[in-house]
Amino acid sequence: MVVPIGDYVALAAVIFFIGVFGVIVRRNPLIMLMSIELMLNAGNLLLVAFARLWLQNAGQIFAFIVITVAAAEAAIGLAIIVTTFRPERFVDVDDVRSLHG
Amino acid sequence: MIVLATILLPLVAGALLFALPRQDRVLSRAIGVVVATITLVTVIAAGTTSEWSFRWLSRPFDAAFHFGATPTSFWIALLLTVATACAIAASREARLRDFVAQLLLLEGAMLGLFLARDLLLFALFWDLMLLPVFFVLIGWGEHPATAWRYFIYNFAGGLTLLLATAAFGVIYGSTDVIGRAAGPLVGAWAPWIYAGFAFAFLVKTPVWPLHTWMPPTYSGLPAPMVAVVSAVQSKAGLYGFLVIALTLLPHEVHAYALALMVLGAVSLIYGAVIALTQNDAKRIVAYSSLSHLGLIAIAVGSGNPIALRGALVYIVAHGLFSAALFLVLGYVEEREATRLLARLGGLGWKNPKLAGALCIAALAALGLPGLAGFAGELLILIGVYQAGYVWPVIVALIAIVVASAYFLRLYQDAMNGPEVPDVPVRGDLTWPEALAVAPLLAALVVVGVYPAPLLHP
Amino acid sequence: MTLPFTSADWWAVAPVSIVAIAALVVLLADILFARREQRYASIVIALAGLAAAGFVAARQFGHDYNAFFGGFLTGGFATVFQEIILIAAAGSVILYAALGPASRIAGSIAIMLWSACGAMLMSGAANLIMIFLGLELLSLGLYALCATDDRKASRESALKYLILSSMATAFLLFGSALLFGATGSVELADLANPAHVANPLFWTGAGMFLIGLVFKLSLVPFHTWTPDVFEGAPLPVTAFMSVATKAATIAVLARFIYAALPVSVGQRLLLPVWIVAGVSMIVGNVGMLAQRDLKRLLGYSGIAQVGYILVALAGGTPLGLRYALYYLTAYAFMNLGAFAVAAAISPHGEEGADLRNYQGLAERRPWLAAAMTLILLALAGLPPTAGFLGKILILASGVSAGFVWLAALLIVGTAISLYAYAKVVRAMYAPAETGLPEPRPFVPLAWVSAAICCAVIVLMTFYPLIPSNVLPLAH
Amino acid sequence: MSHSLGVTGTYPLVLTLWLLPLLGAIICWAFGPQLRTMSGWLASALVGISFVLAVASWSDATQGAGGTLGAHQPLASWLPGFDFGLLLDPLSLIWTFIITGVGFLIVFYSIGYMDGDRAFARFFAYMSFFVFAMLTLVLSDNFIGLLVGWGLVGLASYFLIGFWFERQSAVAAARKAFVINVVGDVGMMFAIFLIVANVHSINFGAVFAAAPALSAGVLFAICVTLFIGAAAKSAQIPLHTWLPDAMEGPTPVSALIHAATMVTAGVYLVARCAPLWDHSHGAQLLVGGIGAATALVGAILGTAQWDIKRILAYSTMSQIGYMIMGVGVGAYEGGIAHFFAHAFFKAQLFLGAGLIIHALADEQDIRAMGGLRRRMPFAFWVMLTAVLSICGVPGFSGFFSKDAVIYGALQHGHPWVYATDIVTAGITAYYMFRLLFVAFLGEYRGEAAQAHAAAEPAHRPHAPAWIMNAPVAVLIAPSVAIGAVLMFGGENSPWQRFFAPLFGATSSRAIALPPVSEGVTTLLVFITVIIGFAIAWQRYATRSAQADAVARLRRESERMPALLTNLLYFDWLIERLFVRPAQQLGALFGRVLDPHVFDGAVRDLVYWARWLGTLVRSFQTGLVRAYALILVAGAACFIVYYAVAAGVR
Repeated sequence: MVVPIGDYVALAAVIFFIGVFGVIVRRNPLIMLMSIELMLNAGNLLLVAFARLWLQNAGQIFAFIVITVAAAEAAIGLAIIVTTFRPERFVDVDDVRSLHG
Repeated sequence: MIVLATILLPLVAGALLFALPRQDRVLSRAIGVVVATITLVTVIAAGTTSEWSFRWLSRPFDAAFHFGATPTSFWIALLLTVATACAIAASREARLRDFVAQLLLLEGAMLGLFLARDLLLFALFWDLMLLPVFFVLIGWGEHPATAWRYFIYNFAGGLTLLLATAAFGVIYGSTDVIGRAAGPLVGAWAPWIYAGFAFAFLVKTPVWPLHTWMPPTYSGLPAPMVAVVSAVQSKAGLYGFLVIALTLLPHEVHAYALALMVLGAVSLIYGAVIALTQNDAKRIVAYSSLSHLGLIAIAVGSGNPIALRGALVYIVAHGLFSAALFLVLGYVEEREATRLLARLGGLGWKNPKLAGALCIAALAALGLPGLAGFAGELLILIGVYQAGYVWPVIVALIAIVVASAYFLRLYQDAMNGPEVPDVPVRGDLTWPEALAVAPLLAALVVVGVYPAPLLHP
Repeated sequence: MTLPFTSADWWAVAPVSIVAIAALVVLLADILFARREQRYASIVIALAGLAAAGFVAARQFGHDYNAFFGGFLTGGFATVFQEIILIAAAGSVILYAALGPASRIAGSIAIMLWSACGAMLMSGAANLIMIFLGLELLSLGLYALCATDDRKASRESALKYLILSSMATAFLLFGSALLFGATGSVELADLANPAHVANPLFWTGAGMFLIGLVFKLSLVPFHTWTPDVFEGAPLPVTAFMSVATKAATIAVLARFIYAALPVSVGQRLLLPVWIVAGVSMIVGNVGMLAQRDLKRLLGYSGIAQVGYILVALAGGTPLGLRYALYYLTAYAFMNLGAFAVAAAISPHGEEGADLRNYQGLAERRPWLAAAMTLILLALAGLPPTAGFLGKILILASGVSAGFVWLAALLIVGTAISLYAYAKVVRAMYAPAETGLPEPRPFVPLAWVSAAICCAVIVLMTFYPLIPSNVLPLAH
Repeated sequence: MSHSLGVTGTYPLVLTLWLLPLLGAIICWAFGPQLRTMSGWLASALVGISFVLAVASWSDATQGAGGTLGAHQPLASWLPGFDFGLLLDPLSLIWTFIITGVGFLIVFYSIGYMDGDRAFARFFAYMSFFVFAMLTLVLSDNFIGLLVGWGLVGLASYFLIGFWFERQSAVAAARKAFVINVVGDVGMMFAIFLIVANVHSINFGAVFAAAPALSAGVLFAICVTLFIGAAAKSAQIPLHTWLPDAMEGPTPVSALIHAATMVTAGVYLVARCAPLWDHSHGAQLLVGGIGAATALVGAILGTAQWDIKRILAYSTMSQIGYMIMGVGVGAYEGGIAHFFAHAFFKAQLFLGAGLIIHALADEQDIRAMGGLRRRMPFAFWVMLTAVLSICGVPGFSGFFSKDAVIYGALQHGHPWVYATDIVTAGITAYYMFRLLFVAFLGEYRGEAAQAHAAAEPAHRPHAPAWIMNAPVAVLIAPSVAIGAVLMFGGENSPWQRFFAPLFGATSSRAIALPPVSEGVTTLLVFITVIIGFAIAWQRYATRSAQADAVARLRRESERMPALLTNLLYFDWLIERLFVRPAQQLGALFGRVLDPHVFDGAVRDLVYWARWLGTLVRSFQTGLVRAYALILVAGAACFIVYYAVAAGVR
């Protein structure tokens, strides 16, 4: 059976929203980073789905590139988080608010 | 080409003056006077014939670095150069080098403004001429808030001017239009563009109720600077009305003439009665300036040829006597360490020269027949009456009576009455000081007796 | 089949590759040289690379090159943006030298060059993949650069930038995906096909795509990261970020507006952008009031300045784009000049970023004060600076395009900004306070670059460098 | 080509006599310290020369007839229709005689009077300047030139009233005089606007030629506004209040400016503009009425004064009332004649008073005088002749001129004016003789002042007496005899014939056949004068009155009705109606409106900008999650818009 494209869009949207939600509500930077990955993957899902729909491999290429980039981003992100929270024992983004106003 | 030199000379000289050693007061003043005098000569040499033009923009509208005096701006430029020379000669401020430099920069910027034949160039110099005053208010002013008032009001005006100029250029296709027989701008946007210009001009003049920056500025600035500012910078707006608005937006000027005249009339009487009750001598002159320039606004509103010619005479006259008044009051303050009428008095006995100078200036200001102020007032009012407006004439006449009262008060409270013991009386005017105001006073008499050259542009 | 890659493709990406290679050389040189020479070695190499890239890019100008199957177009307006980005990079690299001694110079410079590569890719990107790639290359570099300082603030700015920017990128990606879904193509040129103006996927996709761009332009309400990141990041990084990111993103936005939108729906589709631009002109300028940190101040000012530039683009005419480029060029020099002055008065760390240290600067360093004044005048749009002429051009194109309300907002915003900038000027010309750190005697690099910036700002007023030809926008 | 009453062409003579006093003024002003006493001699010499020149130009000034009469000297032109020139015709000639002639005597007298003053030279600079200004006024051939002179004499009078400017009272008086005169100038300016708007020329000739064509309303308006100027300058009610205060100036100033010449400028103006008044009956009625009223009011106020100079000031006001009335109703020759005679006897009165004041060390209160007839007989005879003349005792100059005026009122059909004048004549006699009796008869009452003066002889170093006595002596002759010489013989007296070419024959203008003859008029006037004299005699000159003069005078001054002590409340009204309101308005604008309303509005704008800034910054909490939330919220708005916009077609 063929899953209609609408379902893919809906699913992607849901994943994307979960990601957004995660970033907003969670205070642990690691989990926030994961939520962002989730958002990106929602995009990937769409790309692949549409690539299939249009029989256009540009979508897949796009998706591969996104995955690579996301990996790099994760790497840099972790590095930053580590440097930021090296002094503290618990990691909580709400503790970093020296810059404001 | 000469006209370009005229503008660049003070600007360059002013910039170079900063390279002089700081302490060198006499030398910097001497340089300033010389430069200003040379500029005066070049202005005369350039006359209304010398022009210089260089393409600036071709899109979105034509604009050029186009300089050249119009019959009107020639006289104002002359006034400017004379006033600046006298002001520099009269400068005794602290950090004199920087002060003289600022005066020269101001002169250059204003020459650019009045000699600009391109609207965009006009707008550029409009903003430029505000900067030296702002810097002097910061560095030499009495109260920081004054600088902000001046800055906020005038640059707000400058911005509306900018927007109006841009819109004008887009609609008209070119801003290289000042002083040439270019047709008027027509269309739905014309009133808005006029509003943009008018706001800037009214703030600068100033006209009630946009005037509240002016009294603190005029009383806070050092005398030589305020002499130039009140003498010439305050004329930028009126020049704009006379040369730009009346030629490029005549229909709008005519359509809203009544509003202009009402504002002018209110300024006339409002400034006059306030001047009647002020205690600070410089503020009295400041409010009198509000009152006097309202008269020119009325002249513009009436649009009558005699009134407009009279307006030019009065522009020059007001420039001369307000410059003289502020310079002399500067001398008084320098000697008595105060400018409050309540604390001054009886200077006339020991300082006859000082008293004489203040007397002539004040008499010219209150429109004594035979001096420059009178010729301007009379012609303006004749024209306004001819144009069929009676009420502004009556308001103006009342203001003239009040003016006689407050200028006499200014003169008598400072110079007459028993000598006040507690103020330190220094000597009478020295010759250099006297020579710094003499040209202005002489010009007042000459223009008052024979204004014909200004009347036949 | 033959290999589609031709020498023309290599030539097209030559500037980008030169910069990338220069970055590698910097790292290698870092190994070779001794501690003391390292800084200057990496600086010289970087500047040489940037200069070479700039030269090549200049040679390309006026011709029509493309690479990656038309995914990367250059020779037209892309070249102008690349030049601006290269200038920004060069200026920021110089700042590294101008500032006091700091470790990890080579690494930072290399990363900055790679970010520049990303920005240059964006300015030429003609399809969604290339845009995403360039954007991420730029951003990833910047995340790292923000953290290169030892201050806590620096790390914090990195974290904030990371989280928020990646989020925005995710929006952009999701939007690109939807656009792809709506049109079946990743080429911007194909989006313009009026066939799918009715497609809600297309609209939503465009919307989310624009969110990503508007975030990078830090327009309200996507501006919240800007002040914090600008303040926290090291001074050279802020300088680079403030120019390169804006330039690259405006390039993408311009291409999107001019090449990728069906004419019929163009204005309706962009209305939110103009609105946020208008709001930003006000918010950015009021935000500047009562700021105590130069970088933060310039962050807010940047929010407003981008708003001005968008007014020029609002016309949707090539002319407007050229005015935007003119203003962007001027803006680049204004910012770099300001940061150069800041560097010139920073003895140890970044004292130049603290506005309290500008009290009475005119007494102690009259020329630096004069330069800063001129730059602030330019930012405020006062003569005799390119800021003035740029404002006029922007106003003209905005008015001629019928966006009078934007022009009016611009005027109001400028009025407010005047007050904010003038307060800095007044501080510099007010009598000095005691106990302020004595600015450094003479910092050749900083003084020179500040002088150059001022000279350019003034000269551009009288000889407007408005790029003549900015096409082609799309393949 | 410039229109004028005079024949066109140049006439350097008038130019010279006009400019000589200016030259004197400039020299005395610039080189006063060097010249010292010489400045006085120089100034009087130059004024004297102008007088000689004026006499020399007699024939040229009176030549010609009708439209082109007198000599003319064009000066300059501002604009078409704004041509300036000098005109010397019979009218201006008469004034020039008085200005330069009497002026010369008074300036000469001043050399003695001002001797030793710390600003001796400045005084003569001002005096010469006044003569120049007054000549400008009477010699101009156009309204603007007239106005210039009008303003300049006001300035000169301002300087001289406030000459001793360490005295606050003098300063205040000077300011009051100037401001009230500016009110007059402003009135004349308005007249000029009307004239230019209707005639497009400022030139007398052109304007008068066009007068008949003007509508009655315009003509009346022109006359009224012109007369505002005349009233201010000539101290006609209600603009007279400055004149008594003006007595703060040195006595020669009062003699020259505030008696002989300047204050009669109004008379000159009306006479000069005769063609306008001839065509506006309303204006004649108004001016005649105000003139008569002024005459009466001045006389009444004169009866209540004790300061010798203020008495003379009010008498001046009253006499000018006569003149204004005369020229107003159309009896031009009469009005001018009275001006002519008045110039002599009033100058004589003031200079006589000057002799007394000078001798009594600045004592001006007649209550502190008395018995001066024996102490200063010369002064007594001077005053006596002048008083007889001013009262119009038959045979004296005042008799002829005053009768001409009074009868003229009747001739031109103003019986009420006529009646008022006759009453006034009586009152005049009363207060003038009152002055004479109180000051000169009885015993001397001013020992204190006398002692004070004697105590310090250096207090006022006396000049050689002849410098002051000679001019006064010279004046006696004309003030006694000039009337008999010139004005005797009604229609064909030399006076009438002199002015005939200018105004035409009197009879031709007389509109009503007088019910009573001139002889009856003379009789009536004489009777009232006798009555006035009798009352004065009864109150001040009788033995009983002399006995306890001090007590009587004190009682009188205590019982003086408030109406008189407050000078009929003119000053009070002006203060309440104009001065105070203007000051209160200024205070309101300057202290409330300006700082709090107009400036406040702008300050509020700045405040709101700052407030907006704090609002914006309050969103910068520094919490990354908050930022993310804001971002998402914005994104939501975007997406909603696009979702909706996608639907909209």
